[in-house]
Amino acid sequence: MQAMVFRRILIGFATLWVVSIIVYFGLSVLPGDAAAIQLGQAATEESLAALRAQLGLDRPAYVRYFEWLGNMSTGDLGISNAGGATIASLIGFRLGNTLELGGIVAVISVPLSVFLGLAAAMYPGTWLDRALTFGTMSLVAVPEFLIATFLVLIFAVKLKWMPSIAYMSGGETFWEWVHALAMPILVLVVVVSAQMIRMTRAGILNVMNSPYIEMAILKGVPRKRIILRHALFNAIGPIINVIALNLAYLVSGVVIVETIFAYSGLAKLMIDGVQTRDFPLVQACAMIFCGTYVVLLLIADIAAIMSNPRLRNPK
Amino acid sequence: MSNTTENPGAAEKVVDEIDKFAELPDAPPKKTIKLSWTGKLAAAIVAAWVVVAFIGPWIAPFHEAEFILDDSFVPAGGCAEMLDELYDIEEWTPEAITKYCSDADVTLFLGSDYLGRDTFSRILWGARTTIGISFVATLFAYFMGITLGIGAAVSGGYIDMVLSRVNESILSLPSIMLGLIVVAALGSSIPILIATASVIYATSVFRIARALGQDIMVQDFVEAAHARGEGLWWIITREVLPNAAMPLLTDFGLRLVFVILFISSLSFLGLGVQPPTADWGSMVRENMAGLGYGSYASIWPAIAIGTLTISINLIVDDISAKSGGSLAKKMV
Amino acid sequence: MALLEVENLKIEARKDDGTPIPIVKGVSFEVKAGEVVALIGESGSGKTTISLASLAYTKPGLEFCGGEVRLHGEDLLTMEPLKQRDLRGQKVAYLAQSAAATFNPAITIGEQVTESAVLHGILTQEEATKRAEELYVALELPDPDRLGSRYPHQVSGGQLQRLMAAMALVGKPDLLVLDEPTTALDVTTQIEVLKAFKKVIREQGSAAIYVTHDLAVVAQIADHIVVLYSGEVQEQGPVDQIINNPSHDYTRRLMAAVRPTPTAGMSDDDDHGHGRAEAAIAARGITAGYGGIVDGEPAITILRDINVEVERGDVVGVIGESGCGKSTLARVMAGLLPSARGEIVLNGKTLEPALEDRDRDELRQVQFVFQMADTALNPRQYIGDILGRPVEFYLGLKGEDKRRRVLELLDMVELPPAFADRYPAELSGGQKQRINLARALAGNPEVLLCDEVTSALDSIVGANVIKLLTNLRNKTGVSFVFISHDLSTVGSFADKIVVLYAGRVVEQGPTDQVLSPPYHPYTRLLITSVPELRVGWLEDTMKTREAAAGIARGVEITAVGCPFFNRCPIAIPGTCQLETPPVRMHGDGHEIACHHSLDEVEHSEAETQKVLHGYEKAIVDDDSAIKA
Amino acid sequence: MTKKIENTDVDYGDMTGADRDLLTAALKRGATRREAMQMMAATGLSVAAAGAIVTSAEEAIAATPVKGGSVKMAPSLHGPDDAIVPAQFTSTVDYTRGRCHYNSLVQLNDDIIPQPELAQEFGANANATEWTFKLRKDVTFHDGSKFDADDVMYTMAQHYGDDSVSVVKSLVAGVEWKKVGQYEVKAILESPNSDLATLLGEKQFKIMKEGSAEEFRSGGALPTGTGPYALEDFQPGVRSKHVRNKNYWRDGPNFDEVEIFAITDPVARVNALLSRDVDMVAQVDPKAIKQVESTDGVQIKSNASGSYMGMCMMLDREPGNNPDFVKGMKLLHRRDKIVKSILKGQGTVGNDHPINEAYGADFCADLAIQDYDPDQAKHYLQKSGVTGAECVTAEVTPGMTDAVLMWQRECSKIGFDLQVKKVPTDGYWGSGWMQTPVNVVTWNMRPTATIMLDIAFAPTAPWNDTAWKNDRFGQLLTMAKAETNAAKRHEIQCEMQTLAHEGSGMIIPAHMNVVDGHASDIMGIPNLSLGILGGCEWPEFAWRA
Repeated sequence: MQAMVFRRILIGFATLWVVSIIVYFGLSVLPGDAAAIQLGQAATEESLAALRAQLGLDRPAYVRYFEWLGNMSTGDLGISNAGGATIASLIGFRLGNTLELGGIVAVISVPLSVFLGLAAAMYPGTWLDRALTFGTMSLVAVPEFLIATFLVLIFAVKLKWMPSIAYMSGGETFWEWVHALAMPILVLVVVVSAQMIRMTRAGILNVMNSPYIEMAILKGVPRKRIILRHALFNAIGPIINVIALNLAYLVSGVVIVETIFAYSGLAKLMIDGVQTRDFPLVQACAMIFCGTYVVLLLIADIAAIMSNPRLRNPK
Repeated sequence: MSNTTENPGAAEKVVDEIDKFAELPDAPPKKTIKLSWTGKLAAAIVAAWVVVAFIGPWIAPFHEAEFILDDSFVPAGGCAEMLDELYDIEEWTPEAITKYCSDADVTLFLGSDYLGRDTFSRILWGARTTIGISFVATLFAYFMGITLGIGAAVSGGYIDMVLSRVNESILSLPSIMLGLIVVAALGSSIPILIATASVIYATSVFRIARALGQDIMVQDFVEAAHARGEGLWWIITREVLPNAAMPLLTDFGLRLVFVILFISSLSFLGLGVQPPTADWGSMVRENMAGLGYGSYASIWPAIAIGTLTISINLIVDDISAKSGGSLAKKMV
Repeated sequence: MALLEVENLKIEARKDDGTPIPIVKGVSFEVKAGEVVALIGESGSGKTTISLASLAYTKPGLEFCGGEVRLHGEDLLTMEPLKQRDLRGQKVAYLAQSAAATFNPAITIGEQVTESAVLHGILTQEEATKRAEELYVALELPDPDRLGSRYPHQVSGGQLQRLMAAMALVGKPDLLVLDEPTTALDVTTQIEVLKAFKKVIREQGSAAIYVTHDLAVVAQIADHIVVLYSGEVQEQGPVDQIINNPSHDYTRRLMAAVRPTPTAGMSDDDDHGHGRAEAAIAARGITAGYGGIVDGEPAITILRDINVEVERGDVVGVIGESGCGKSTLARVMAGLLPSARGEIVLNGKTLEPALEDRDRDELRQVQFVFQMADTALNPRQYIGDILGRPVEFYLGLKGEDKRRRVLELLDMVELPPAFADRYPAELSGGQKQRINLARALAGNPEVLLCDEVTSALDSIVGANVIKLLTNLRNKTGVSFVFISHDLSTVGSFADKIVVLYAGRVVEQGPTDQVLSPPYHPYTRLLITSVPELRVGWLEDTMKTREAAAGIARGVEITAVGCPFFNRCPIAIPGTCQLETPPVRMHGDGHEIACHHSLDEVEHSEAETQKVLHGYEKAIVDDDSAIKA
Repeated sequence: MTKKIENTDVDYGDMTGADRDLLTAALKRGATRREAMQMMAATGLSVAAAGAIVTSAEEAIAATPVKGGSVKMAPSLHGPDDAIVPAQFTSTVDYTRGRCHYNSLVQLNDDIIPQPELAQEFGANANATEWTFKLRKDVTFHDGSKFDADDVMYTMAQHYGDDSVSVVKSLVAGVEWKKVGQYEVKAILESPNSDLATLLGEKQFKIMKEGSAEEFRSGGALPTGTGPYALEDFQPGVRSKHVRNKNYWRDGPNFDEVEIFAITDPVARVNALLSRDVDMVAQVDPKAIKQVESTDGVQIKSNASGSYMGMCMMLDREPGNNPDFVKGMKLLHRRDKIVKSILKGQGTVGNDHPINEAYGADFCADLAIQDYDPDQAKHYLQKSGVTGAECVTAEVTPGMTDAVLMWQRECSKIGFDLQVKKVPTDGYWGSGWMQTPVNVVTWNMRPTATIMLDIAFAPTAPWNDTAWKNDRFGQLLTMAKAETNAAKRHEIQCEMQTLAHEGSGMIIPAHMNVVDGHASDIMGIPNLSLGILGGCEWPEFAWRA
């Protein structure tokens, strides 16, 4: 088992490394560099050259890549090409924001989705199941930004219950904080839960074909126990996997929600970084996203191993 | 042949005698795919949209880029007498519509968009763009994903490892981010959108195809072909692919939905299909400002997206999600 | 009043268009308290469906549409769902065919065994655990104290099958439903499982419904037999009457398909005129296994130093329990698994170990027939294409020639030409197996490697396939390597038998010689394990065999010594487990690998018999004690 | 559109927001009552009604600012490249923040006339080659240190030298700064420039404390200014928070606290205003104007400005080197429709040169607006022999793409094949603008017409974006810079504008108003057109009623 986990960790590092290459050289083919973007319409050749020299962009891409790799391995994320702040200071705050939002959404949506997913699987074909299936399917099939905009129009603009943007001045109490984040939380919970409910239900129903489920029925085991004890323990691997993917999404994929609610998160930062050709920043964000993905899936893998007696107790 | 033992001989005799006890089939004949009424309705909706995608531009009253009215967000039923002869209507109230449009030449069935173009025409035109791009992108994604995925499954070893790592890396990056980088680098034309979406979604297809490939590769009939001395090409195309087709096909539907949503999201960020080409995602986006005062200009394309994607999902669910449900219904 | 009365039971499936397909067509029978009723029939006869009706259950897609199933006089089919649930596991308990699949892999054995009784409130958890442990002891399961905390994958298949019985019995049900509980097991394992079942059923005093297609098994365990065909009762009556005096044609046909006891002289031993001088295919000094090969030793060795020759036109039967390396031997011959050491010789020419390196004609001459026709035929190809491809591939025939050859092949395996346009799913199991054979024959091979081709088939169907093979051998002169765990099948068909144990040949020689003394102790175990169609055989065999070999133990592959050491009744401690046994020749081509001289072996057999007689007495006493 | 403005005492009657603001602007600029009445009459109001309106408008302007309260303002763009060193200011969020934190030597009033700020007095010599700035002596920085000429010298030095990263470097390239006394500096010019003071009103010339840029760049404290608010918190791309500077050197700002954070998404920005989560937003999407106007408690602020959108045909290459092609293309724009449909009325018709009414006296009103004449266009295009072209466009300003698309439609009507290739805005300035034969551009309004023409139309200008090299234009420009006589200047300007209108490859179909939104209880936002919300001048002057 340790060997399996160790192997997974190695694979994770390999993935991170490949990502760093893809992102670095992917960015270097973009038209315009940080200096050109920063100066924009106001660029002249001298000012471009001056800014490039100041940012160190006059050296070849591969040199900068290895320099970056070296710094990265010592934990130094470097300095932003745009604005000159350290990447760590830019990221730190937003990473906190992202984790706060993602965390609270996860705390709400994971138990909710697992509960509803199990409920739907427990009573297949009933109105509850049909309503959940159709409802979640519709939510999954509609663009996220539309859901967000609708909810803003209803709850923020018309009813004025919640703020339309997730803006915090700092120093809020917990409830002020929750209130400020209410809209993005709501939207993300809706979007993420829809996906997880579906997958939980599907994961359970997938093992429901097994002979041991039929055996449980023939032993007179009540449905609640069939689902919670017999099916869930066998479906837990795929379900945890889906949860991990959704959590990774909460860290890296919420750019649209961040845009709509003007929330300063990491995804938006990376988009800004691409737009300003701020390579060190984009690179650092990409590493964080990839790292999150790798770590979450690793945890999911380990959880799957732990939940599977075959892997946990070899013969 | 002479039979010295008694029993086999007896068996032969009995078998010959008793023809009426034919070998019984193993199980009731396999069920063919059968859609529930929701599935049938969904299939009809998808079929209708596909037809619209083909003939939309011919049945649309206007060109997608035609500026019909000066007024934006005119409600459904608004009208224009002739293209350049415009009403100067302060507000498109229901009364105004009745007054001006009762015998107008040209009626905007679903109202006008933010630039005064005909929403209905744009939805009809947009069907081609949206469905076309997504379909072609998904097709390419499948082509790439299956080729590489099955290739990795079949070759194994070093090739499999490298392909899987690169794939995992792309998969670990948020898709919008990748889309953004590519579109920023190469601009946002339809071929580039298709290429971007197909590369991004090829990663998921790769995973599925690889897993399916690995499952099928250990099946006896593949081993039989292998033992016969068949080459890799035959094994992939004749033995593995036909058996992966059904699960891949249902996944195709879901993937198509994701591609539609992905391209809509890119449009939301201003990177999707570029104007004046009508695309449902962009239409939702560009008319969103009208939502605030009751214009449906962004609702119609949203409904178009929703009906299409939900219908595809319904069909896929109908085909695949039956598994397990039947036994689950036996629970007490 | 009988315990269970089934009266005019009708069960239907529905087609897509809603038209019903009758599955069970008005079946009536009854089970009295303490009685074991066997439902016997081939697959498709509705026997499982009927047995499940006694739990008020149908498989999804089927529905009750008439008749009554009364337990203690109360109709189960019209009962409320909640009462039906209480009934299951409490009054009626079910034992499924494959314990490996029916045990939940994520839950400990103890919890699964006691679950039903605790849930129904019959016993508290402590009581249930205690009772389960008693049952483990009664079922002769090893390590009863700790068995409950283990997971299903940690115990063997035979043990799981017995654990399933514990699971069913823990709630003291009135009726047990046993659905083919021994079909998936090796003969050696089958015996102990049967014995355990019989013992606990008798001990617990439950009535039982025993579902099977194997009359020989039924004869050992049932009091009453119901013969089913196509959802209808053909004949029913007490076991003696049905076995000794079958009145119905179908019953007779079932009886005919029962595997005969392997004895010398059962095979057709005439010379087929193909000449015996030259080996068609031979394995010389083969060592093979999985994982990386270092110095001719694979990481996991399956076969060790195997020498087998298949003479032209001969049938060589390879037997042994699961895990002995029978299939591996065939795979090495086919080149699917390159050997680590040794060589495969075809018509005097040494073949490359891996099939990738063999040329097409060499591949053509050695054909592999897979065990499961279900999975060996590509479900997405027409039969015509499945057969056509090797025709084209090996013989280069195209168009009309190819078509003609395909039809010829179908005819050869006694199937109508129309089958060329069907998909495998539209064929029955036996028909699929015929196609599987036809495909192997398509290229006019020299050698057919048949891997357990009848094991997954019902007895009648299996018998038909054997008959077909016999015909083919005579018609085509192909040599067969016939792999089976079933000695009676091999004995009836093979010219020569190779007995494999734990990757080594322990005995080989002409069929008659192998099936007559002196036996290798392992061969003897196999021979005695084949059930006979006679009431009382099980008891007789158990008495003789219990001491003869530790049958409960699994096959263990060892690098040194005799692998059978730990099961051998005449093992010589200090020698057998350390030294590789010498190969002793006995007559023309009959080899036995044993440390004992052949005389000693024969002598020891007599000795064992003596010992056994004493044991038999003890068993009888034991039995009478139970009865009392 | 009838709408009563509840929160003010002004009854504007049936006026559009633009008219309303024009009136207010006119009055603030010091227009006489008669002039204001004439303006009103021009919009079709009766004299009596106009009189009432002008009266109430005057009253509103006279209302006394109220101190206190906090305000949240949301511009449209921010990012990790948000700057705090003025020389690197590039966006409205920087400008607004800069206006809170710093002061300039001079400030521009609503009529773009430089007024004293940190320079108490300033003036040029007769031929405008030497400018003198006498500084205030009573000014302290936020950290308590005294402001003097050294700080000015230090700030100005930021714009010179090879390693300078100033974005306005070129504007002051020929100027040498000299410290004359502790509170006096001189600017000595290589060539005359009568607009230097106006130029110094640009947002990048804000004064910071000596040495603070280096300190900040080396990881130290944020630069210190003298502005009306002290910086409490600054996170690039997130927000900045400013609190009232209690020791401000003049009457001082009205708000206790100002928070500035951008909302990039236009729909979200408007929603935030509608739900009153922010008090002011910059750049309201034309599509959303109607929505804001129909919502109680918020309003649009629209200032006519000289900003423009343009389509550039590069004259130094195919097909722009063909005069008939250029001529034909200029005839294919329905300028009034672009203003009405695309800009939703928030703009003015353009005349293919960059100057409009917003530049005041320098605008040449006599020059006739370029015709829309497809027949003529077809004639010229056929004559040119060019049958197709590709326009590379980016949404550099809202409506740019739509205007290009309308152009495309007009082209296709007369059988000319204009391909449109849209690229993202971020890479556009380096790869599209001035690189491709036909592209688009937008320019913000500059303080004076001369500066505007100098930047983008001078034959030597690096940003001459149609490669139009006209020597006569260059001579006129030099003359205009030195000319101090208003009438003569106008004459020169008129000739320059005519030349650009006729000769350059630039199509300017429309000038955009600066359209912002704010809560109706925010009063006193200036009307300077050089940027959002009164040229970003609001922090010191606006108040909450």
